[in-house]
Parts: sequence; structure tokens; C-alpha cells
Amino acid sequence: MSIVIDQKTRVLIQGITGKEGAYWTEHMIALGTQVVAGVTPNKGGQTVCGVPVYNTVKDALKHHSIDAAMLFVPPRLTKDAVFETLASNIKTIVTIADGIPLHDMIAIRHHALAQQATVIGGNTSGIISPELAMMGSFPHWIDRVYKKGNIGIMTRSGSLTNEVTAMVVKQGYGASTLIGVGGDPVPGTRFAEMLPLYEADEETKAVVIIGELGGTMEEEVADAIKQKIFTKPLVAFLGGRTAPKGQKMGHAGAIITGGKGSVQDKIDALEAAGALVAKKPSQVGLLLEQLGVPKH
Amino acid sequence: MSIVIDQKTRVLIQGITGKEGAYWTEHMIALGTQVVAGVTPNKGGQTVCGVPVYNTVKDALKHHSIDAAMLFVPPRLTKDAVFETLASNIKTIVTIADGIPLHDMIAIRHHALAQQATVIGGNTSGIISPELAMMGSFPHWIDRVYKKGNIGIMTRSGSLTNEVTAMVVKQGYGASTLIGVGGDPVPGTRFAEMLPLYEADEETKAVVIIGELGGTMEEEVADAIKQKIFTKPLVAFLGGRTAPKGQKMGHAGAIITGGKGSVQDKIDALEAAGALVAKKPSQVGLLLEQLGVPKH
Amino acid sequence: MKLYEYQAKALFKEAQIAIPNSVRIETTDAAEEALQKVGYPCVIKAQVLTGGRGKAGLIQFVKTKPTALEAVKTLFDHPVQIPSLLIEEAIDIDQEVYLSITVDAAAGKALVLASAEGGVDIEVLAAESPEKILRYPIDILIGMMPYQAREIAYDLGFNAPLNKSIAQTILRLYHVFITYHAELVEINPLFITKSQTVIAGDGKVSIDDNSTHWHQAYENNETSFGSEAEKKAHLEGIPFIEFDGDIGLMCAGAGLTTTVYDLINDAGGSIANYLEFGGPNYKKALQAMEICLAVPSKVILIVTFGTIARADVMAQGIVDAIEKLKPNRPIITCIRGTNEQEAVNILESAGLKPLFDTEEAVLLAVSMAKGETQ
Amino acid sequence: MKLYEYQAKALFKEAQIAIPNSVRIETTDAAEEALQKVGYPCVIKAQVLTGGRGKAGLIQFVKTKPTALEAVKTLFDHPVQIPSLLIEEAIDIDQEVYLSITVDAAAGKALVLASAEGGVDIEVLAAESPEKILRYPIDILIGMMPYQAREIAYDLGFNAPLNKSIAQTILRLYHVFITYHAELVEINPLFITKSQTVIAGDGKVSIDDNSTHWHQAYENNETSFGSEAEKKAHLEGIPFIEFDGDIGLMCAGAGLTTTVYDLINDAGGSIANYLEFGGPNYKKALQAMEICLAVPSKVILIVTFGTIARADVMAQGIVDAIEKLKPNRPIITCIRGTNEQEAVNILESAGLKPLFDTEEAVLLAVSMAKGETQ
Repeated sequence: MSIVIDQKTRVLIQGITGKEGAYWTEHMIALGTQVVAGVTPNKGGQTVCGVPVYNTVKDALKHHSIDAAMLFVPPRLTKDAVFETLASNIKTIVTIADGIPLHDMIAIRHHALAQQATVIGGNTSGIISPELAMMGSFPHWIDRVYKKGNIGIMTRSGSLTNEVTAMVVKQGYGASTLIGVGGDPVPGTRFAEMLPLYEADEETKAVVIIGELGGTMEEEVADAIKQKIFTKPLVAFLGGRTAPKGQKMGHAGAIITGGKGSVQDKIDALEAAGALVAKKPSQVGLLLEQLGVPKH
Repeated sequence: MSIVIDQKTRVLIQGITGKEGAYWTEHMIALGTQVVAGVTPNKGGQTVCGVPVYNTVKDALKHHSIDAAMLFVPPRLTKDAVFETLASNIKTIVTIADGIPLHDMIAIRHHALAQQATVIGGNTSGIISPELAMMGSFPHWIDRVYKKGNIGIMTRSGSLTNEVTAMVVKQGYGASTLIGVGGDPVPGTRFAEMLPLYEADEETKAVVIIGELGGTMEEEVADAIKQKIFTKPLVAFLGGRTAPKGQKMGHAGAIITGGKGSVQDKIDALEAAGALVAKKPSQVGLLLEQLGVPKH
Repeated sequence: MKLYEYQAKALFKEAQIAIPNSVRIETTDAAEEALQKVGYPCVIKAQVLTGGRGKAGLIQFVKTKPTALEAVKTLFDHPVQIPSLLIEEAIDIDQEVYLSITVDAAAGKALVLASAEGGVDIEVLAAESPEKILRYPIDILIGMMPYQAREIAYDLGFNAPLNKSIAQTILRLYHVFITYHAELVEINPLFITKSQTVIAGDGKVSIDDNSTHWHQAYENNETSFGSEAEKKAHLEGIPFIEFDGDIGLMCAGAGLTTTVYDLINDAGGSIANYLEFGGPNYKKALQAMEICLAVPSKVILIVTFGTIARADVMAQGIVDAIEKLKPNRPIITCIRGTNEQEAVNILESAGLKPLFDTEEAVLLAVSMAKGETQ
Repeated sequence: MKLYEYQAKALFKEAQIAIPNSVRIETTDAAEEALQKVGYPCVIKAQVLTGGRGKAGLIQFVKTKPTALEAVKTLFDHPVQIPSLLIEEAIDIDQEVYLSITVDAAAGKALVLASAEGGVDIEVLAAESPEKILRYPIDILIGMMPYQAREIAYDLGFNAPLNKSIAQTILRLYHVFITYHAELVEINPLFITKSQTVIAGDGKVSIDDNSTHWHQAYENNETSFGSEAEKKAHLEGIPFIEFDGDIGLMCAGAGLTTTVYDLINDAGGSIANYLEFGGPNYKKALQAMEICLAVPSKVILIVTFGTIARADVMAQGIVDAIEKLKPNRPIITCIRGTNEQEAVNILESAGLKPLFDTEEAVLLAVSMAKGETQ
């Protein structure tokens, strides 16, 4: 099992004819992902990796049933692509673009919430259920990271995800589904929103979250644990615990968090809720073991 | 019985301290309307006709339960007042302003639909359930027009409503609820949307609609009859049957109606659906009689 | 408020929609220089606010200087007063597209109407083959998004590379629609040239009358009137149309006035003028009557049934107007509504015989106009 | 991208938010004329992008010419490089209000933060009495509506007549937020003067870094750097911070780099510099190493675990950089990810001994920095 995507998910690729789109489409297919259609304006009629390309999402839907859309679209065109996809009633969208304008992302988040849709990204590698399917740009062939297993993994970071996941794998675990929610200030999807899916997924025995400074996503996870929305074991690793504070954004950042919001504050909140927080990446797998999480 | 408002409806008046607002508040109360609160920015703390005035709708709701809002607000401030009211979850709004900018009205209509709210107006006298309650600016004391009875009346016009209603009353009938949907190109509420309420109202035995050139509201009524959404007797009167066509709005108007849209086309649609269309105001009451609509 | 073609095209240009090269002239004297600038062949287009200019001969296609000068002279001498002409380069056309944005009242949205078969016969197409006209609603809170413009262009049959320029034109036209609080923006035809570029052949922009305060540059657009009465009515803001019948209408409320109009026609009468002094104009009885008296008619019929427009105020206004203007024809009054009894007293004190039934008043007016009743 | 106070205030002025009279000067010589224009008392404010200027002595209140000139001189001589000063009239203050608009990431909305108790201690208030700070989310598709601004002003305790001017200021500030694609707009304090007018005492505008292409006028704002290395890093677009420890970090990915930072601190080591050459910079190993070498350190620790940022590309870059720059200190590499084996081969061919475990690499670096290992 897995959450959000598996080998049955029929995926549309927007921006499939671009260099990056075509490259990762090939890898998505190689992993087993059902890529059924592609979209690039004015490239309709071509094929990429055997996948038919259409001019619009609407056109693609005339010929295919589609469950999810993967966007390889430049950051400034992402809002348009997300809105096009949502207008076609596709409710699962992954967008990896790094550099989406903030106000566009606000509109995307707002619109996705209103449509009860899930937009994962931007500024992420996407989502992968190892050995089943992926929507994104993960080098799934690196087997000391992308190994199938029963740990749900969520992350705000890129390189740190590899670091931590490799340590989870080293300890004999693997991932059911790994979700990069992305490093932008306004991610399309937040950690806590995915927890009910992991909770419901029988295969997922525990969740690892990889967090960092800023925002309130880790605190929301702590709340979800407190409110018993998520009851499985949860281990967190957060980077930047000892890092100096960056230049603040006016007073607003401090006001929003009521003077909290440091990595240590996040760690305190998670621990108070009953989560375990690893001090270094290599501890993550050990803590899972310590919690008695089975390896298979 | 009546629809939309009766003597139990708790009404908030926006713009209560204005000359027009205060004048009609007095008359609404005189008729029996439960006016519980008023709102005018920066006039909070005053009273008008014994009604307490607040600065904001939010404030008023802290002290009162409110079912509906009546707006005596200038046309260019109407959008703001409607959105304020909808944000406070008041779902029935009447706005009489004449001159609301078209794009504001589009936004109002759109937002009201999204919130499943009813906005009646603008450019109307409002709504009245004779002897029970009114939200608007009807001279309810003119008893040869505003007589209680069992006919639902809906109109796009002002003076013509008096003309036609007087003829209905002359024939021994009266109104259960009279709704002026207003004369603007984008009314907040359309004839056909009120028909299910008249259909459900036991007291209403028939409906009279008073239409005119332009738009498609009369055709929508014909559709509702055809689809048996409305099954009671319906008599229509439409002004402008022989009037010369005005200057057309580009080709768009003609395109929207597919070359139809004249008053005669509307009459044809209504008659084809089974409604009776009066040729002159005095026939309206006669046609109700002819249909066997009881007078009490 | 309608804009002239040249004004609409100026807005298009501002929004980066391509328009043909052109020069506008207000006198025959300016023609020669303008024609030289534009070159031949060119199109000479009367700048009037009425539609159907092509079929009315108000647009002339000319290939040479003599025919051009002749056309300019003919147009400036036209019985319809033409304040200016637009002299425009002729475009080498491959296809004509129809494009407009108006309002979807039921949905509360903007509505794009588009057809790959644009041109003068678009209304015939709309009646006979409505499926050839695309309707695409736009949520104005979100605004028009590029994918929507692309979808429209594809649905019209335009693939690469034209899709891009058509979609861009649609987006830009939407920008004009929003910026100018329009009830209508229309390009018909939108030319596709032989070299596959896109250019606005005509332009209609109509600004919502309730939004003109944001666009006061155009408020003097209505400058050509058929008569002094029309001009005076326009200046007073009183809806008024002149006909050549017998009965002058002076009614309150558009619905009631058009109903009286119907009743007169049904009764075999004819109308001299439509005049509606209801709503904000209900205190303007004097001005209304002055306008009515400027139109030849045999009788003036006054019908009102006012609520906020108080009957007593209107009655007093009428009595004062009669005293001041001393009308040379009979006046029938049928004044009802708020403070009706006071109105009756006022009218009767002035020697008038008020009626209370519209249909009765209409029959009396028709009869008097025919000389059957004094 | 942060704007200077004077730039923020220019945007406020454009949006019709009142600001104090002021003159900006870039040299001491310009002070006398500027002071004469502004008059006394006045406030002399260093135009720097860092916060907490008041507490750092970078804002001086002066009443006379001699003290003013002295303050100008002191500020221009300040060890922190101050490119310009804003000389601003002193305002007769009755109350200080806090007002900002930022982003509510969870709701996907704009978020107004406001407090009737503004001023320098706003963060203390936020920590100790968070209920005194109002949070009001705004749907950016609908935009901020006047009633919302009124509600905020009332909730802050401002009734007539101040409600109107405060509400107007909030609406105008929202306009700046939207127009300039801001991640933050802030007025703290917003002065309420003794004569009950409203005026922006300070101004912060931070434009979203992903939207700066729309606002290129400000792209040269970051012009004062602590060192040449900082300047070079800024020009290369490489995130870089200098400290005074022993280990130079050259890592890829913000998350991984801060984690290495933590691990070094936990292991008792100290950091000479933070440098992150991941993402779009992963091919800039040469530039990254050049910057690292410009900072005194005992060892350079390179840690990467790239996916799109390929390990072999980074390894080759490092090898090329070593060859070219001939670093005078040991280099530890821990390069993993896409094409990892090729990376190992490249590094080993160049005589390096690649490690594969971050924590091991950190311990080695700490040990080498302490001279415990060669």
C-alpha cells in the first residue's frame, strides 16, 4: 500500500515536452507509474516516451481517465497550469517548480482548499511510493534511499531528505510513500494534512517528518498527535537547531509565532505531543527501532 | 404564510441612519417587521426609531440574532455592504440601490451563489409580505395595491408593479409575498429561483410575474414550468410588446439569445410552457379568476 | 455609454491589441493629408454610435484618391450627422473572427463569445447555427487565466502558431473589459491576415452606465441628436424617443411607460414621443413637459403610479408646468400612488380632471387624438 | 528583497499613505541644506536593511543644528557602512499603532496584523500579550474590502473620526502589498498625531524573492557587505554567512547545510562559514570554493546528497577547483546521490579520500580543526 499515488494512479504530465519533463517522464514510467497523457500548449499531436501529448488538459480528458497531474512547468506559469488542472476536476497535483511567486502560491493554496484538492509543492522533488509509482524528480534508482517499506516520510527539504532517508534505510526500513511538501513559505500541502492518509494506510507503521526553521508545519503535526488524529509512532528530525537566526522579516514573523517558532520550539512542541525527535540523522532509524516499529 | 420574510424575520438595516434608511425603517416597523438592529459606520451607539445602531454587522451580531439584512446603502457602497453581510453568514439580503456598477453586481451575484445566499435587488423596492413584514421601500399603506392575499407576485419593474398589482387587487386578490427582483441587467435573484419557495408555500395559490424586454428571466420561468419545478397557475404580464427595439448592444445581445429575446419571444415561451399571458394589466386578475384561483 | 470605434480602438492599442493604421478627420479639408498618410486601398468609416454601418453604407472601401475624396464628401454630407471619419488602411484578410466579452447575468460571470466565422453576418449565424458560437464563462474574482484564452482559441480551431496570438488577444480584450467596467467589448471582425497576424478590424466598447464616473473622458460622447427635444432630454437625463404619431407620453417608470405604449398601439393610437420622468427625475415635471411640448402631438398623456416618486409632488409639478408653459393641447392625467389623494386635490384645484385607470386614460387619449373626443 | 525605509515610504506616498516630510542625504556635505529644509526637531535615520535600528543607535532624535550635524557625522562614520540617511521631521505623537500585512500560509490568504500598542516593543507584546495583536485574514481573490479595514480599525479601538483614516491606511497598505508582490509590508509605528491625523513613522516592504522580476528597480539594494567574500557570494547568488570558527562549510541544500552546522556544534566544533551551493548553484563548485578560501578556516568540509544536483558534476567541479585554486588547507568530501559511483571515481582519481557518512565526515572535520587529526 501507499498513499496519494500507486501503480494504478493514472497520471497526466503537464510540460511533458520540455527537457526536464521528458527526462522525468521516462523515469516515472520506468518505475511503473501509469503515465497516460501529456499536455504542452501548441505541442498537441506529438508523443513523448510513447505518451500522447495534447494542447490542453480538457483535450487530454476527452481521451483518457486521469487521476492526478504532474507539472513540469516553469514557476511563473505554474498558477495557470494548476488552475487549468483544477478546472478539469483533477484533484491531485504535484508541482516541482522552484521559484513560484508567493502571491501565486497563495492563490493556488486558497483555490485548492476551496476545491478540496491536494496540490503538492512547489520547490520539491514531488512524491514517491518506492517500487510503485512516483510523481516528481526523484532518482529512484538510488537504492540506499528509495527503498520500499512501511515508513511514511514527509519532508520540507531536498538534500536533507536523502541524508535522513538513507539512515532510515540503513536501519532496515523503507518508505511506503515519501512526500516532499516543498521548501516554499506557502506549500500547497502541509504535513498535518497528509497524516490522516498515513493513519488510514495499513501498510504505514510509522511516520518520519523532516522539518526545518520557519513556519508552523511541525507544530501542526504536534497538534494532530495531541488530538489523536494521528496515533502511529512519529519520529522527527529538524535541521537548523543551532543555526543563528537569519535576518527577520520585520516584526511580523515574530508576531505570528508569538515569539516562538525556533527549531527548539518546534522540537519542544513535538516532544510534548509524544513524538520522538532525533538529534542527528543516524538516530532516526534507531528511534523507529526503539519504538518497536516492525521492519516488514 | 409568505416566503422569504414574515413577522418573525429578524431584520438588520444597513444605512439605517441615512434619510431614506430612517424613513423606511419607520414604515417597516409600522407594518410589523421585526427590525432588531441597524448598522452605519461611525454612527454606532445611536438609535433610530428605537433600533440600536452599530458600527459593523459583526458588532450587531454580538447583541442580536439576525435572519436578514436590508440595505439602504448608496450604489457604489453596495458591494462592500453585501460582502460584509455575507461574511457574517446572513443569507437573506435586500438591496434597493439604483445604480450599482455592473461589475460589482457580477461579483455580488457570484459570491451570493457561492454562499448559497439570496440577494434581492438592486434597483428595486424590495420585498413585502403584506400585513406581515417588508424589507424595502413600498408604500404599504396604499391599500389598493398592497393587500394581503394568496398570489405570489414577482416583478422586474417599479411603477408597472403598482399598476398590475392594483388590477389583481381590484379583482379581489391579494399578495402572499411580492418580490421586486429589480430592473438591473444582473439582478441578485432571478424569477425562477423563487418559484420553488412559492411552490412550497401552502398559502400561495398562484404566481404573477411582471416582466419586460431583455434578459432571459421569463424564459427561465417557462423552463421551470415545463420541468414541473413550479406547478401552480402562473399568469404573466410583460411591458414593451410593441415598443421599438432600442439600440442594440453590439452583436452580443443578439448572439446570447440566438436572435430571440424580444418580448414576443418571451410571451411565446411562457405560453408554450402553459402559463397565461395577459395583454393588458386589467386582464391579470381576470386570468387568475379564469384559472379558478380562489380568492381566499 | 457607447464608445466610438476610434475610441474603442485606442483602448485596444493601449492594451496592446493590434489595430490598423488610421487617421481620424473631422472635416473634408483634412481628408487629403489623412489619405496620404494612410495610403490606398483604404477604408473610410463613419464614426457614429449606431450599429450596422456596413449595411447602411457608412463604411466605404476605396482604392484611389478620387473615389476616396468622393466618399469622404458623401459621408460628411450624409443626412445622419457624422462628427468624424476614420480613414484606415485596408487589411489583406484571410479570415474574420468574432470575439466579444459581455456578462452572464445568471452565473454572475463575464462571458466570452467567440466564433471562427465572424463578420457582418454574425447575427444570422447566431440564429441559424448557434453551435458555431462558443460561450465561455469567466469568474471575475479569479480573472481570466491564460489557459482559458488558449482553450477558447483551440476550440475555435486555431492551433499553433495562431493559437498564441488569438489567445493573447482574448486576454487583452478581457483586460479592457475589466479596466473599463464594460458591459460589452467586441471585436468583429478580428482579422486574421494573409501573413497570419491578428488585427482588430472593428471595435465596440460599451461602458456600464453605472460606472461612467470612473471614465469621464467619454461623457460627451452623445453629441448628435435628431432634434432639440432629444438634446434637451439628454442633458436632463430624461429617457426620450421621438416618433411621428399623435400622443405625447409623459409617464413615470420604464415598465409602465412601455406598457402605456403597448396599450396605445393595441387601441389603434399612435405615439408622438416616449418620455419617462420616473425615478430620479420625478421632480422634473416642468422640464419633461417642455420637452413634450417641443414635439408635435395632439394630446399629452401623463400616467404615473409612484411609490418613492410621490404622486403629490408630480401633480404639483405638472400643475406648475401647465401654469408656466401654457400648453397648446389637451393633457390627460392618471396620477396614482403615494399621497394620491393630495395629488387629486392639487390636480382638481387646477381645473384638471384626473383619471385613475390607465387603460381608461389610454382610450381617452386615443379617442382625443383622433378627434373623437374633445 | 527588502526595501530601504525611504523606498518603502515612497511606495506609501504613491499609495496616498501620509509620510513625514523628509530629505535623504548620501554625504555629510548635504546635511546642512537638508536640515534646513526639514527643520527642527527632526529625526536622523540610518538607511540600512537591518532591523532594530532604534536600539542600535541608528536613529537619532535631534533638536538643534549642532546636535543634528554631530549625529549625521557619527552615523556616516559608523563601522556599519551606512549608504544614506533620512532626515525627517519629528511628529507630535499621541499614539503608536502597529500595522503589517503578510501571508497566512495555512489558509492561503493575506494576513493583516495590527495592534493599538505599536512601537519598538511590539515583539515583547506579541510574546507576552498576544491577544493584543489582531490577526485578520484576507481572501486575495476577492481582495481587501472596505468593511474589513473598518472592522480592523474598530477592533483596535478606533471609533469615529479616526476609524476612517486608519481604515483607509489599511486599505492603501494592502494595495502596496498586492501591487509590489510583497511578503511583508509593515508600518511600525503608525503615528496618530496630537491633531488626530495618521502618518507612517517607519516603513518596511519586502518583495517576494520569486517576484522581483516585476520590480527590478530595487535589485541593487544589497550593496553593503561585511567582506569581499560576502559580496562575491551575493553576486554569485550563493547563500553565504561568515563566522569566526574553524570549519568552512561548502554543502548543498539548505536543510543539509544547517544539519551539518548542528552536527558540528554538537560535536564541539566551530564554523568559519556557512555556504550552500545546492540547487541552481550546484555547478558552481569553483566559485564556492573560492569564497570559502577567502575566509580563514582550518578545514573545508564538503557535504552533498544531491538528486537533480548530480554527485559526479559536483565532484568534478571540486576537483577542478582544487586544481585551479590549490587550497592551502585540508578538504573533506562526503558527496552522495545521483551518479555517486562516478563521483567517487573522480574524487579518488584526484587523490581525495571520499567519505560517505555525514556524521563521520563532521567528526573528522572537528578533529582536524582541533589539530587532533592530520
